[in-house]
Amino acid sequence: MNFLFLSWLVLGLGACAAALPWRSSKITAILGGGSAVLGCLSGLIAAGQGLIADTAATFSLPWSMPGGSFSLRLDGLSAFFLLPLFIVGLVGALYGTEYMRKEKARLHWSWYNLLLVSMAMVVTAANGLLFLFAWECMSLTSFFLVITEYDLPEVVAAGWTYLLATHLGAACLFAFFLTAGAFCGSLDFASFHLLSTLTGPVASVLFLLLVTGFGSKAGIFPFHVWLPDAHPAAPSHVSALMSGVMVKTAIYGLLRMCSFLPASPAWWGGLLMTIGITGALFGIAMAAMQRDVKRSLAYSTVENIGIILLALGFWMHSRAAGQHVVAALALAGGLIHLLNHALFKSLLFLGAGSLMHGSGSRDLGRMGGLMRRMPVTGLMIVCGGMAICALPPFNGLVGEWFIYRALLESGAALSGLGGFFPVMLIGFLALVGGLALIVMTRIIGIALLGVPRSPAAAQAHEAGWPMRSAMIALALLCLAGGLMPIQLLRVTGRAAVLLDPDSAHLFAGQVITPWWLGIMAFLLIGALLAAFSFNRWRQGRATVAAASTWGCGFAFPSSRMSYSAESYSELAQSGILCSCLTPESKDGRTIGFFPLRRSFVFNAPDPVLEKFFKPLFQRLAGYCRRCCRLQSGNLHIYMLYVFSATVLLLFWVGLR
Amino acid sequence: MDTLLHLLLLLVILLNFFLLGSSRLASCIRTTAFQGGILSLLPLLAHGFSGHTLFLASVAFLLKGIAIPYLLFRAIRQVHIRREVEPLIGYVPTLILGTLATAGAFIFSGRLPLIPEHSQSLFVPVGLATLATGFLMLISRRKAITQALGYLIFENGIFIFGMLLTEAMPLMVESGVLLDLLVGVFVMTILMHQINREFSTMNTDNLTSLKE
Amino acid sequence: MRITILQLFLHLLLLFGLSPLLSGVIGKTKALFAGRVGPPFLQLYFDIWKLFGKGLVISRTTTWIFRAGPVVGLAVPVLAALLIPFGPVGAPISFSGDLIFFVYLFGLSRFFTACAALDTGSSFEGMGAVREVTFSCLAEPTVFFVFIVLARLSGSFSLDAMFGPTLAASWHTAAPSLLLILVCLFIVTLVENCRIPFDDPNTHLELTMIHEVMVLDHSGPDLGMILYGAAMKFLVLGALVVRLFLPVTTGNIALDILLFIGGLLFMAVVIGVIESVMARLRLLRIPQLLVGVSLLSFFSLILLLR
Amino acid sequence: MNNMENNLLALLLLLPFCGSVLAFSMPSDRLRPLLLPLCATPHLALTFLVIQSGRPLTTANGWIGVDPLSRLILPVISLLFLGCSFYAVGYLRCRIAWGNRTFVGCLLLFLSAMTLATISRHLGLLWVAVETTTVASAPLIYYNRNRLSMEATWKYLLLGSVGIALAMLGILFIAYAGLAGGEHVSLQLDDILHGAANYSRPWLRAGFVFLLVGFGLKVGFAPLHTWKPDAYGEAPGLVGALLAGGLTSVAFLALLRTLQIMDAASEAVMAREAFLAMGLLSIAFAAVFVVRQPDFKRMLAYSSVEHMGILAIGISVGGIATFGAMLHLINNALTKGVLFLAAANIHRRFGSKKVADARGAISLVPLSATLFLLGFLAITGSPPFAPFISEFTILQGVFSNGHFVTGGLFLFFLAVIFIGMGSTVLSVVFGTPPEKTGTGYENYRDTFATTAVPLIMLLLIFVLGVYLPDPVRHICADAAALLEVRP
Repeated sequence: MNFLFLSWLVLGLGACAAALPWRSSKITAILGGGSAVLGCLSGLIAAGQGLIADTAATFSLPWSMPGGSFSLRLDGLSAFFLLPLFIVGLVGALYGTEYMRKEKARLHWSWYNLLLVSMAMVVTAANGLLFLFAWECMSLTSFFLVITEYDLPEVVAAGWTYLLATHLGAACLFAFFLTAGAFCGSLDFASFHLLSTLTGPVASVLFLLLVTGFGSKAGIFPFHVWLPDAHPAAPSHVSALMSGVMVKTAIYGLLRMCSFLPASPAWWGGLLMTIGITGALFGIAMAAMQRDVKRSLAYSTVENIGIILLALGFWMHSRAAGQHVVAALALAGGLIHLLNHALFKSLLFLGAGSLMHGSGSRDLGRMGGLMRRMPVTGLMIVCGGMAICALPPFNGLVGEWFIYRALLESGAALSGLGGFFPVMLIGFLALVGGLALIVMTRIIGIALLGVPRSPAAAQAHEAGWPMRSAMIALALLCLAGGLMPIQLLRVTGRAAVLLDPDSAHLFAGQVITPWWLGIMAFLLIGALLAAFSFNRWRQGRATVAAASTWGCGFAFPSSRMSYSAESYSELAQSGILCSCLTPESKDGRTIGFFPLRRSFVFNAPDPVLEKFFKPLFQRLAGYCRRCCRLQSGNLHIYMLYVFSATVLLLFWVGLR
Repeated sequence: MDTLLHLLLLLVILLNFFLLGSSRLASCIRTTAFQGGILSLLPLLAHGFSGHTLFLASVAFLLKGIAIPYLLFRAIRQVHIRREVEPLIGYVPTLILGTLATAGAFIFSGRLPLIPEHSQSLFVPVGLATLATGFLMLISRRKAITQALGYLIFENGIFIFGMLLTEAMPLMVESGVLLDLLVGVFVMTILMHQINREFSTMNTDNLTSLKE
Repeated sequence: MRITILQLFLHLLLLFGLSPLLSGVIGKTKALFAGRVGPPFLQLYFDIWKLFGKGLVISRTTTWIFRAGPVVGLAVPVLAALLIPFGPVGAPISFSGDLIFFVYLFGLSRFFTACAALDTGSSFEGMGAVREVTFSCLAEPTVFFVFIVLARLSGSFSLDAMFGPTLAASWHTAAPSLLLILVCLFIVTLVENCRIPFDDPNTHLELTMIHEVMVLDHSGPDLGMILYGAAMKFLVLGALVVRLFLPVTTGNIALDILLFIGGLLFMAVVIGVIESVMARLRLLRIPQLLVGVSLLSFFSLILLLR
Repeated sequence: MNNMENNLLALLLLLPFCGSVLAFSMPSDRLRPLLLPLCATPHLALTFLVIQSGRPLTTANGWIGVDPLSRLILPVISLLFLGCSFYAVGYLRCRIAWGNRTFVGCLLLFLSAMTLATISRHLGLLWVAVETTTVASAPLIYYNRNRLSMEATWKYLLLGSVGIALAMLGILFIAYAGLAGGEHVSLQLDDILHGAANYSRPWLRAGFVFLLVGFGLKVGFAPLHTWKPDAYGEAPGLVGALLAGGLTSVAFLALLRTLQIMDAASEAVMAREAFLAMGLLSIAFAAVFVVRQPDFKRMLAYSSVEHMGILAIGISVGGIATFGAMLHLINNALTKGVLFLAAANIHRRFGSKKVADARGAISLVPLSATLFLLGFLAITGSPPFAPFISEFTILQGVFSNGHFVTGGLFLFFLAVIFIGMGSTVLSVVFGTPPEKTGTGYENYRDTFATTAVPLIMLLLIFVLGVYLPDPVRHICADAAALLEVRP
């Protein structure tokens, strides 16, 4: 526990030091980034201790706030969530020292360090007021990070939607903690076990408050509208931290609070599953249609959160139905996917950031052929792509493997129409896996491979050593996760045991061990090496000649002839996806014999935001403005208000 | 003594109705001054001649009878308008509302239990009636001066009501009330002067630009 | 681990030896139908051998991914073959949940082939990559539904047990749904291996191709490895279809293997017949057909669940 | 009470009064603003001296006295006035052409009136003090001397006077209730509290209604708030801060005195229900009016209406919510100070209060824009700042007393207000600055004088938000104990 305080101390000092107006921004970067790296290191040690220790380390300090107490609790579940936080924080800090442009860097590092501190505090808080305090500090610091480049109007708009969504979510959390505090007498989590004695309907209302409150921060389907705007607006290592970790603190909150609520009825799990699978399908469908790389990755975060929610919902559902093996598999799958997603999504965001850093723009239409000029970044993005599509040697497959096994086991075991639901989920999950493949091959194929589409892409320069080393570290972690799935299961086991005590024996035993996955990953690498050596052996003697790509007789192939981002996903849109998701495209259809200059504009705004939330808020604002005529401006009416208020009060007092 | 008191109070109610009905500004101010004069006699009649009541009556007479009407007349002369423009809801409806308000005041004061020696006096109903009339003038009149007059009548209503409690109201607070009344009206007249200079008219219709 | 080294050797021998023969058989059947002599049975062996010896010409715009495509294309089917039983010869490796690994293994080869195609930067390869990735995305649910039905029948989640001895017994209990799955698996095999109704292997019109156009720019040993990998992939999926179609085991190992090889050749002839009878479907009809097939497999599961 | 405290209180009262007389008589416009800090600092020192002695102390005739409630509000007013006085020096220097005789004089008169109102133990005296604040603040609002500020002043004055007259009527009703109940008639708060048990019910209730409407008009509860947006919108930021932070607290103190009387007369339930109704109505009105508000100063006025509603709800629910309400009084005053002063700087830089004209303040007046943004986050209850703690405590009281519906409505309206204010604040702070307009405002820059005060206030709120020092907690606890309903 004291390593955690050490990390907070270092981060806090770093934040203050970086806030001071130093002469050269180099010092700020060193101070801020350095303190972030050191803080994360000591945080990692604390997380490690938390994972290894059997009993939870608690710390309590009387805090002068009414109803609040500065009490922390570092148990297996908190340590499990601290792990990705400090890994991604460390790597992000290293990356940020080079990525952050000079003039914007000053306050950036203080917000970054404070974000890390507040996220760590959210995960270890053991008192309702402290939890909300840290929760809102996390939202505020991330808001200030999102609007780092506040001179761009769309960045400010994204920041505003983000702040709005988190605040509405926080209102639901306020309601939850206050009701819980009212029932249990105090806001300490220790006294929240009284919640388990609640009757059905009240517990359900609390659960719904939890889902809306944490859902709006986790980017769960209907409340995800801020995510595709906010994450791309932030600097890349901050988007990595937000997508990889901050979204997971919401899942942590949901899990921690659900562990206090009474035994969940089946429909809770059902609700989470339906939201999860719709979110996954919606997220990945939208990800396939975005021109902006980071926006596409943000949508893929919505998809992965959907998958995690599907797994956790299925865990609740099958625990309520009494299938413990299936529940253990689903829980393991959910938590492992959560950890893996933190790693490979951060890798992808850092890669996208370095692409933007090198080629100067986030638009896929202006990238192309960056692999030749940025080999390391290219390789890292390919590794990240393989991990996110759950392709074998990487860690993405481990989480999905557990989820599939849970669905399969329950699909095979349930008789009658009960088995219908998990099987349908398997079908959808497979569809999502296929679409993920489309998204990643699109990003890699259009951005990295092929012919550069703009002069800036032609002169793209490779990232410096900090950015490269950050990405390499994450890629190695992903590969290690894929090759040694046992370690992943052991780490998640610590957290899962706390959430689902009666599945403890399963996590220890051999029933759900992914041992073979590791072996197959090694075998795959062996087979690849063998095939590669065979290829080199056969090619060794023959000469390698380079020529232009075979263009079926075209003499001068240009970059405009290769597939573009829109055309890549066009077949998927028309073939698979439903019409409500099709993006707006003002196509430049040529009419007449001598068409003038035509342009083709294509953008895919979020349909939920455009078709539901924006009209709703506009209409509400319209009503409010109409009611404002009460303030009509002439004094007589105001006098009438006073007079009628007096008379009304007199009558009311008279009646009582 | 009581009959004279009742007569004076009934006179006050009649003056109220006259104020509600009349449209000429000068006569309104004179009526208010006259009403102020009557009110300043009340403490002497109600509680006999003692140092306290004498001083109170003289200060009230000085302020309500002379000082404030002089200020208002000066304001009128600078603005040289004579006639109140048609009130928001017309003269007849104002009068009807005035009678309704007075009836309401009497009903309301009927429900309030009075101590034996006050049970016969009409102080409470007349006070409330004058108060309601003042409120009505504030609501319905357009000219700033008539609104100030309405505020004055409103204060008169409270002053009548204050008569019941002369021994409770120490001297200092009584004079404080009157002093504040004077300063309030004084500031109002300065403002009316500014309004007139700014808008070159005294009615408050164009004072509605501040709205949502 | 009842597998002995002999069985592993036999397994690999079948994989490496037999796979090119199938396309030879298909070629011969189509020639028979068209009334011409057609290429010899061992044509693919000669092609692959020739290609391994030839020089290499690669495009200037390509990167290491272009060279990685063929490597993955060859390694993945070999590893996939280790997971499934070839007739009586049990799978060398089998563990609970290996079907998921099997499906995502093919996802890996699809990923690299598509990226290798896009690497050349030409519009034809791009077209092929888009079609390959989109249609396979529709085929995956079908594969999973097929495996669920078999898992439900065999009670275990490893491919070896699913296609193992219990298959014969389950033909009696759930014949209709097994028949449906057989059809679905057969269609998936056609889609994955670019056979006629979905893709034309030896057409020259780039606009109509899916798999062929992706490997347009490869040459020399790379092209050889791709052709050999494609043949092995065809053998792997074919083995599943044949195992499903001929679950009978006579106890004598040699006879079973011969029966299995006969089944494979018969399947090749059937495909040859289909290719000569049908023409390639219009490109827009393929997604509809694939969705139909996945619904069919889903329906077969409902038949089972009833 | 020995005579040392006696003359301390007297000094506390006379200091600002003499200052105001001096201000009116002093000739030079340049020196006069210095009077403000010269009076404010000793006033704050005296306040701390007065509230040092823990036990409630009253003068011989019992008219002036310090009890836990005034011990809470006096330092708030004094601190706010001190901040505003330092700000005023900088402000008046850059508006030297307008002359500041009435402005400085009335400011000091305003302070003395507020002090008198806080420490008066006699209802009549309290009434006179509140009336003086109304009359003293009228010229302050009229400082800009344009048509709009004149209209705002006229409305403020008329509505204020009517309100005060109603309050006077209420006091007379309360006195007569004593008379009708057979008690010795007196307007001394202690006597009323002592004898309230057998006051006659109808008089008492009617008196409560008139007092609630009278002082409610000064506080700005919902149906009676119509003067607030005009007055705060047109007054200079400095005066807005004093009105929103100081005057509302004093008027709310008057309402708390009324509540004390009603508690003593065991009429607490009815009184608290009236407060709850007014509170909810205020938040509802504020929520409706703050959405798409084109003028950011009027938006701050509606935020003041909202926070008065929150105080009313806190008081009405009782329990820990009363403690939260007391704490919220302090936080609200300081945060309003920050917001109004920052808004004044932005208004001065852009020369207009319209959100359409005032855009992109962060690049023109960076420090004031940041203060404005952080003030907005503080006032809407975001954690590192104190209003989060007090609002959360009030909510804790509301939820633990089972008012789930009220709590739900409270949270909903708070969210709507956050949305309404947020879009205005963000477009003011982060929009794209308008191109060079001809007005002479471009040369205005953020100087130390104009931004130091709001910055210190913000730091104060931040400290209060993170750690609540014990003396503050004791003051709030004693004040809350005073209002506890004795069963």
